[in-house]
Amino acid sequence: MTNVSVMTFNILSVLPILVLAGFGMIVLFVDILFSKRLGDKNILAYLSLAGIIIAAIVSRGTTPIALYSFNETFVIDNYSLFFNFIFLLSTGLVILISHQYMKRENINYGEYYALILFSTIGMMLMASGADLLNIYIGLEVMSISIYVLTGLKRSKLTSNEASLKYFLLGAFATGFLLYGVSIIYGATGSFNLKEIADFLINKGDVTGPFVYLGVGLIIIGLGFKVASVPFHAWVPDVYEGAPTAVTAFMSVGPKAAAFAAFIRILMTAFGSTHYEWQKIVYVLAILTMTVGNVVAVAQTNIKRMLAYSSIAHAGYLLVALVAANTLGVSGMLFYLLTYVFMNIGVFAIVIILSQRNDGFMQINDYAGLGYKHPLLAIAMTLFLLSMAGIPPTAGFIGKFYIFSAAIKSGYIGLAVIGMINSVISVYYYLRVTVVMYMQEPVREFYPLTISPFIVAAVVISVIGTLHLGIFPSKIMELVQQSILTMR
Amino acid sequence: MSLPLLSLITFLPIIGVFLILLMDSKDRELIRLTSLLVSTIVFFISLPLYFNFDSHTYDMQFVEKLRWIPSFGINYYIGIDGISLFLILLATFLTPISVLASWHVTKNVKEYMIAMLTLETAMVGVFVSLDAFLFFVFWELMLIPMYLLIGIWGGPRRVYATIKFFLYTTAGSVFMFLAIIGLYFLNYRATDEYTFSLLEFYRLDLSFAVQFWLFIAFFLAFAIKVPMFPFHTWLPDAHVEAPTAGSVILAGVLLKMGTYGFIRFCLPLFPEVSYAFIPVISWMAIVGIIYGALVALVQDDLKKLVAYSSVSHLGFVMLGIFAFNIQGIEGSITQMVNHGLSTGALFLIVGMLYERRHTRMIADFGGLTKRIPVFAIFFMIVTLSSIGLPGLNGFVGEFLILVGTFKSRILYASIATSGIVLAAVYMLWMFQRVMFNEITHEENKMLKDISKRELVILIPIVFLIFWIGIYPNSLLRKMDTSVNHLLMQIGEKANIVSVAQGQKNPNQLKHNSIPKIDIVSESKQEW
Amino acid sequence: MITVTHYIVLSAILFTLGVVGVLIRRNAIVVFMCIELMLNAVNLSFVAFAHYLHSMNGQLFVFFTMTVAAAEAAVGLAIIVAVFRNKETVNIDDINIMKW
Amino acid sequence: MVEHSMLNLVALILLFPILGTAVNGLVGKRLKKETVSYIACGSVGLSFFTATLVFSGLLLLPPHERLFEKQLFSWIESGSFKAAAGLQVDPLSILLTLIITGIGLLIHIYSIGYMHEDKGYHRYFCYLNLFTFSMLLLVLGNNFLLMFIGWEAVGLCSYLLIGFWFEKKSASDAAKKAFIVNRVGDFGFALGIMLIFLTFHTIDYTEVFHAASQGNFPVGSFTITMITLLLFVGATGKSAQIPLYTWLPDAMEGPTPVSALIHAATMVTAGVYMIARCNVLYMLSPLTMTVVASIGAATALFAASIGLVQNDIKRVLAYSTVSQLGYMFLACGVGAFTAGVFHLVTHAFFKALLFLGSGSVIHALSGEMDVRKMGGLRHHIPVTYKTFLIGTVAIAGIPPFAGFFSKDEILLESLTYGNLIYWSVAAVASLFTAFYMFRLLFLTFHGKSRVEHHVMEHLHESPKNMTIPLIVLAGLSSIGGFLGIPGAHVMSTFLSPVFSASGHTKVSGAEISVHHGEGNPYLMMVVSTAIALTGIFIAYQMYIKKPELPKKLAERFRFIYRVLLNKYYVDEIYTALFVNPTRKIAVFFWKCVDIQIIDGSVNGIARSIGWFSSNLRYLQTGYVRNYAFYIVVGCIFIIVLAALGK
Repeated sequence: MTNVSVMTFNILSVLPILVLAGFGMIVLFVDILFSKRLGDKNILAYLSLAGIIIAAIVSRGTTPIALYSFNETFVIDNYSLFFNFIFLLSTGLVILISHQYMKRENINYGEYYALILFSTIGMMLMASGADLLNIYIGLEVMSISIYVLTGLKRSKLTSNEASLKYFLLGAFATGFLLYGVSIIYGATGSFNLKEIADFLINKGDVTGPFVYLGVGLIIIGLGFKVASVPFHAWVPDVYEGAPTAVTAFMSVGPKAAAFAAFIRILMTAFGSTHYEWQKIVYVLAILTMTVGNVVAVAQTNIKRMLAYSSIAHAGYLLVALVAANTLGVSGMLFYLLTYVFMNIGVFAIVIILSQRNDGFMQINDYAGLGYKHPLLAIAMTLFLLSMAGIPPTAGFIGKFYIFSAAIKSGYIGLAVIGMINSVISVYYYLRVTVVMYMQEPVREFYPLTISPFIVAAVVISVIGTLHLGIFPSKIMELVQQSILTMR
Repeated sequence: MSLPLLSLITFLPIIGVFLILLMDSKDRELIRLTSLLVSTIVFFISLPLYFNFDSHTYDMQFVEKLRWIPSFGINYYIGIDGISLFLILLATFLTPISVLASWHVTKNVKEYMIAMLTLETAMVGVFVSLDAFLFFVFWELMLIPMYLLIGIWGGPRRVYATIKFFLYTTAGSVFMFLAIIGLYFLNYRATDEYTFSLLEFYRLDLSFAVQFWLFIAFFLAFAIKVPMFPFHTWLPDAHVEAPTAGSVILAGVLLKMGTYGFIRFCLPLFPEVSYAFIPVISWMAIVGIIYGALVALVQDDLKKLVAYSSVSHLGFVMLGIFAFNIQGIEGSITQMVNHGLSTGALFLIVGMLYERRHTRMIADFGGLTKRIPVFAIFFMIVTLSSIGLPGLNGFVGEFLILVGTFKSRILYASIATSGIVLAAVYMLWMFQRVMFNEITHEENKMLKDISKRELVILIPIVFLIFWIGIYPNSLLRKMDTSVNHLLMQIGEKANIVSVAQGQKNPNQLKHNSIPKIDIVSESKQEW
Repeated sequence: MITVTHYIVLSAILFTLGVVGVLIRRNAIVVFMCIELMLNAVNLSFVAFAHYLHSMNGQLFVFFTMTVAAAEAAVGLAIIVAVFRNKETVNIDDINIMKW
Repeated sequence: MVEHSMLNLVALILLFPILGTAVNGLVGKRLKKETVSYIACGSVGLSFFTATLVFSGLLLLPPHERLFEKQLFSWIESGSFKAAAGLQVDPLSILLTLIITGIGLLIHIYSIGYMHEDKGYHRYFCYLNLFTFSMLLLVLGNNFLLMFIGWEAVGLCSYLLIGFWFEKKSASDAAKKAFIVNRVGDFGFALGIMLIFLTFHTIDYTEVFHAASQGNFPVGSFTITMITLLLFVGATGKSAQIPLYTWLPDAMEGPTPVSALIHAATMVTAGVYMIARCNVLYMLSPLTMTVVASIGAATALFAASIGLVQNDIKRVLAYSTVSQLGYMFLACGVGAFTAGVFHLVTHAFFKALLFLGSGSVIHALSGEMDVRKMGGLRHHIPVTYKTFLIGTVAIAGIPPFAGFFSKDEILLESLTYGNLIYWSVAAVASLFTAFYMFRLLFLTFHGKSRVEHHVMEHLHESPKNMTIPLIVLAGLSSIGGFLGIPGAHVMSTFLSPVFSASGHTKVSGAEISVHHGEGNPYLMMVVSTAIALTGIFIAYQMYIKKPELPKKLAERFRFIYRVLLNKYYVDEIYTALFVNPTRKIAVFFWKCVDIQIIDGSVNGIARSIGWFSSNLRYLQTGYVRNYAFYIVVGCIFIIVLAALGK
C-alpha cells in the first residue's frame, strides 16, 4: 500500500468541485442580480466556461499516488483525474453547443448553466467516490440536476413528459441501487470500497448469495444510468423529449460518470468476485448491444436514433467491463473519451441544423445536406463513421481497444457478437450519410445561424475524433497510467 | 536512410487531397488536372519500386518502420516483397487511368477526385502494410471513398448497391479484425512481446483448432472481398451502379485485396488449415469459375456481364493460390495483375460506350465496328485478353494456374479448364452482339470513334496486355524468390505443427487426408 | 425476540410493495409515493443493519437518503406540476407522446 | 558452316509476316491498296524465300542431324515450369513451313484480285499476315506451349477472317462458332500439355520425345494414352473431326481465299501435324491410335456422305476437306505418318486449288455460290475450268495426279497396318469423293446454264493475279504426287528422321514401321483407280447423261436424302444437347440461384434485422409502467442468477 496516502480532511482534493460549485453559485447570482441587463446572457456561458477551465487547470496533471481524504470516502487518483477531464471536457463542449440553442428555444435561463455545473459536480463526485455513500450522493446530485434540465422547456409537453419519465424511473432505479447498497452493507459491514474488497478477499465465502444480490441490485441502479438493456427504456423517450443540448449533455457526461462508478465499484470492491457479476454483465452487454443496434435501424428521428446508438455504445463498454482486465478498463476510459468527441460532435450538428421547437429532426430532413452545407456534412460523416468504428477515426481505435480486452480475457463469443452488432450499426449510421449525400433534398434548408461557440465545439470534436483515431498513443498512455493507481 | 519511397507513394495522394481541398469547387479543370498530375506522379515514383527491386531476396524491401501506437506495439511498418510489388504497381497504374476516365464527371468534381485519391492511398496502404493493424486500418479506410464513389456518382440503384457493398465487406472484415487481435495475443503468449508485425506472426506455431477458427475469420473477410462464390452477390450490384472509374478500381484493385490477403495471411499463418481447406476452397473456386461464366453468359447488361466474368476469373486466382505450388501462386499473382488490366479495360470500354449511348444494354448495340473501327480494335484486344488468348496477358496467368492446379489436383484443373471454354462463349457472344452484325439502332449510326483522351487511357493498358503476354518473365522473375520463400515457410511450418501437435482437431478427417505432395520441392509424382 | 432477520424481511416486503405500487398505480404522485416507500424500506434495512453491526455508518446513510429523497420530492413535484399545467392530468398512462 | 548460318535465319521466317501485320494493322488504313498488297505479299514472299534457304540449309546436313533448335528468349519461367520461345527446324516443320509460306504466298497474290473491291482491304491482309505468322509459330515452335499459342492464334485469325464480313449475322455466328468449338478442342489440348508437364517435367519436344523413346513408359501406358487422347481432342477441334467438325462448313462464310488458306491448306491440318509431331507418344498408345484411326475413317465417310448432296459450292468443298482430313487421321492412326503428311501436302495443293477455283467461279458470278444456279461455265471461264478440273481429278485419285498417290498410300497402309474395315470405309469414302467432286464439276461447268440473267451479264474470267496462282497450284497438283511415288520414297526418306524415333517401339509389340510393308502396292493402285473411276462414272451418268435422275433418286430415298441434306441434323442435335441446356442452366443460375437463393438470403438477413427492428421498437410503449416493469424483470433475472450462482 505504498501508493496510498490518507488524510482525513483535504480541502485541496475537492478543489475542482469547489470551483465548479462556486461558479455555479456565481452564475445563479449574476443571473438573478443582473437579469435585466444581461441581454442574451452570454456572460453566463463565459462564466461557466471560465469555471470549467479553472476547474480543469486545478485538476490537471497526474498524481503518483492515490490521495484519500474525507475519512477515506473521497479519492484523487489518476483514474478520477482522467474522468474529471472527460466530464469537464464534455460539459465545456456542451456549453459551447448549447448557448445558441437555448436562445433559439427561448429557454435561456441562468439556472441552465448552474445546473449543468452542479451536475458535473455530481459526476466528479461519482468518479472520485471511494465509498458507496459518496457515489450515491454524486449520483443524485448529477441526476436531480438533469431531471430539471430535461424539463427545462416548461411549455413543451414532450419536455415535461421526458422529465417526468426520467424522474420517476430514475428514482425507481435508485431505489434498487440503494437496496443493493444496504445489502452489501449488511453483508460486509461497510460502505467503503476498499474495506468491502478486503472483507470479500478475507471472508468472502461466508456472505452467501447476499453480495451477489447486492452487486446485482447496484448493477441495476448504475445500469439504468448507463442505459443498459433492460434498464434502458427511458433513454429514447428522454433523449427525444429533452432539449437537444441537454440530450447532448446527458448522453455523454452522466454515462461516463456512471461507468466511472461502475468500474470503480465492480473492479475495486468486487474485483475478487468478478466471476459472479461478470455473468450478469455479460448478459446485459449482449442485450444492450443487440437491442440498441437493432432497434436503431428502424428509427426515423435522429435524436431517437442517437438514443439507441447511445444504448448500443453502452453495450460495447459493458463488453470491456466483462473482460474485467486492465486492458478493458483503460479501453473503457479511452472509449468514453472518444465518445465525448463523436457524440457531442453529432449533437452539435444536429443542433446547428435543427429549427425552433425541435423541427428538422427527421433523418430524411437531411437529404442533400452534403451539397448545401458540405463542411457540416463532412463533419457529420466523420462523427458517424467514428461511431460505426471505421478507421481512421477515434471510434475505431476505441472499439479495437475494447474488443482486444474481451479477446484477451477469452470472451471471444462476446467479441463476435459485438462485432456483428457493429456491422448492424454501420447500417443506420451510413443511412444518415446516404441521406445527406445520395438523396435529393425533400425541402429547403433554412438559412443557418452558426455561432462561433458551436463552430468551436465542432472543430474541437473533429480534431479530437481524428487525433484519437490517427495518433492515439499519447492518450493511450494516459489511460493506462490512469488505472495504475486505482486499486 | 534513403527516400521513404513507399510512404511517399502511399501518402502523396493524401497531399493531393489537401491541395484539392484548397481549390474552389467550381474550378473543375484545375481539380481534374491536379488529381491527374498527382496520381501520375505517384505512378512514376512507384516505378523505381520495380526497377530497384532486388529479386534475389525474399526479405521485405523498401522497409520503413516507425512507432505508431507503442502501448499496443503497433508500428507503422511497411515494406514490399515480390508478391505485393505488382499489386502496388497495378494500383498506382490504374488510378491515373481512372482519373482520366472520369474526365466527364461533372457532379461534385472536387469530392470525386478527393475520393479517388483517398482510395489510392488506402489501396497502396493495404499492399504495403506489414503490420496487421495497419493493414486493417487501410483495409477499412478503403471502404469509405468507394462507398461514396458508388453512392454519389453511381447509377439509379446506387444506394442499395453501395450499402450492400459496405455492409457485406464490413461484415467480413470485422471477423478478420477479431482474428488479428487474437493473433496479437497469441503472439504475446508465445513470445512475450506485444506486436502486430506480420513477420512476427509468421513465426507462430498455432494448434490446428486455433488455426481453424482464425482461418475461418480471415477467410470470411477475404472470400467476401474476392468475391468467392457464394459471397459474390454484392459485386454485380456494385459494379453495375458504380461509375466507370469506380468499377475499374473495384475490379482492378479492390478485389485483389482479397486474394492478396489469402496469400499474405491465410497461407503462411495457417498452413495446416489452409491445407485442409484445399478441397473446400478449390470447389468454391471451381463453382465460381463455372457459375460466374454461366451467369455472365445470360446477362443483358454489359457491366453485369463483366462483373460476373470477374467472379469467374477470380475463381481461377483462388484455385491457383490453393494449388500450393509455385506455378499456381505465381500464376495467381500474374492473373491478379492481368485481371486488373483486362477487366479494368473492359469496364473502361463499357464506360466509353455508355458515355456515347447512355445505355449498357447489349441489345441496344450491334454493328458498332462499322462506325467505330478503332474502338473495335481495342475492344477486341481486351476481350481476347480476358478470354485468355495465348500471346496476351490473360493466358499466362490462367495457364500457370492450371498447371499448378493440375500438379496438385488433376480433377480440379480439368473441371476448371472448362471455364476457359465458357469464357470464350460469353465474351465472344457479347462481342458479337455489340460490335458485329448490322446496325439496328439509329442512334448507333452517329457514334464517334475513339477520342484522344480515350486513346491515352487504353494504349498503356493494351501495351501491358501485350507485354505481359509476350514477356511474362518480367513479372515472374521478380516474384520468384518471394513465392518460393512463401512455400518454404508453409512447408516448414506445416511440418513443425503436425509433429508437435497431437491430432485433436475439429475436423480430423480432413486433416488426416492432407496430402504430402509437392509443397516446397517439386517432387516427382508418378501417376 | 425480534432479530435483524425480521427487519430485513419487513424491509423486503415494503420494498416489494413499493415496486408493485410503481407497476400498478396510475397517478404520478402515487407512483412517486411508492418510490418513497421503496426508499424508506431501504432506510429500514440500513438502520437494522447498522444496529446489528454496531456501526454508525448505516444510520448516517439514512440521513443522506432522506435528504436526497426530500430534494427529489421537491424536483419531482415540480415536474409533476409542470406536466399538469400543460396536460391537465397526472395520470401516467396518458403521458406517452413519445414512444417506439 | 554455311548450313548453320542458313538455319539461323529461321527467326526471320516468323519476323516478316508479323512485321507485315504490324504495318498493315497500324497504318494500313492510310496506305494505298497497292502498298498494302506489296507489304502483305512481300512479307510472305520473303518468308517463303527464307524458308527455302533454311530448307536448303537443312538439306545440307546429313539426314540424322537434321534437327536444329534456336532459342530466342525464355518466355514463361515459374519454378520448374519453363517454356522457352524457341524454334525448331526439322524435316517435318520445314516441310510445313514451305507449304504455309508457299501456298500462303499464292493465296495472298490471289487475294489481291479477289478482295480488290473490299473496304476492309488492309484489315484483310493484316489478318492474313497474322495468320501466316501464327501458323508458322505453330509448326516452328520447339515446345508444346508455343504450339498451343500458334494453335490458338490461328484459331483467332480464323475467327477474325470467318467473321470478316461481320455485318452478316451468319458470318459473325460462324466465326463465333468456329472459335468456341475450337476452344472445346483446345481445352483438351491444354490439359494434354499439363499432363505432359506433369509426366515429363518439361514441355520441350526434344526432351519429351527423348524421354518417351527411352522405354520408360510401356506401350499402352495409361498416362501416355491420356496425354495422346487429350491432344487428340485438340486435333479434332482444329482439324474438324467428329465430333467437333461442325464449325468448318459454317466457316465458309469467310472470304474464299481464306477458306483456301486456312480451312483447306494449312490451319485445319494442324491436328495432323501435331499427331505427326508427337508420333513417338502416339506409337506408345495403341488405344489412342485406334481411336485416331477410327475417328479419321468415320469422319472421312461421314463428311463425304454429306458432301454428296450439298448444293453450296464451298460447302461441298468444306465437307470434302473434312473427309480428306479424316483420311489423314486414318493414316496417322494406323501409324503411317508419312502417308498422312504426304496427303496433307498434296491435299494442300489440290484443295487450295479447288477453293481458289471456286472463288474464281463465285467472283465471276458476282457472289453466287449455289451450284443449282450455275452450269455450263466452262466456256466463260476457261482457265478456272481447266485448273478446277485438274484439282477435281487430283482429289478423285486419278493417276498420275497428286491425290492419287497420297490417297492410294493411305488405302494401302490402312489395309497393311490396319484392317479391312478401315480399308473399306476409306474406299467407300473415296468412291463418294470422286462422285461428289465430279458432281460439283458437272453441275458448275457443264450442262445448261442455270445462271440468273443479270449475273450472266457480268460473267467474266478472273484477272491475272487470280488465275496465275490457279495455274501454279494446278501444276503442283499434277506433279506433287511424285514426291511420294512408290519406290522413290522422296517424302518418306526426307521425313524419316522425324518418324524413325518411333521405330524404337517395335520391340514393344506395336509392329509398325514407316516404310512400306509387304502389301501389294500395284494391285492397290489399280483397285483405287477403279473406285475413283466408278465414282466419276456414276456422277457422269447422273448429271450429264440423265440430269433428271438425281431428282428421282432423291424422291425415292427421301429419308436418306433429307438426312444427308440436313447434315444428319448434327447442328440441331448439338443445339438441343449443349447450347440450349447451357443457356437454360445459366438462366436458372442467374434468376433462381443468384437472385433468389443467394441474394435472397443475403437480403433476407438484412430484412430480418429490419423486421426485428420494427417490431422490437414497439416494446418502447411510452408507458412509464412498462419501463418500470422491464427494470423489474431485469431485477428478477438478476435475483435468479444470484440465487443460482451460490
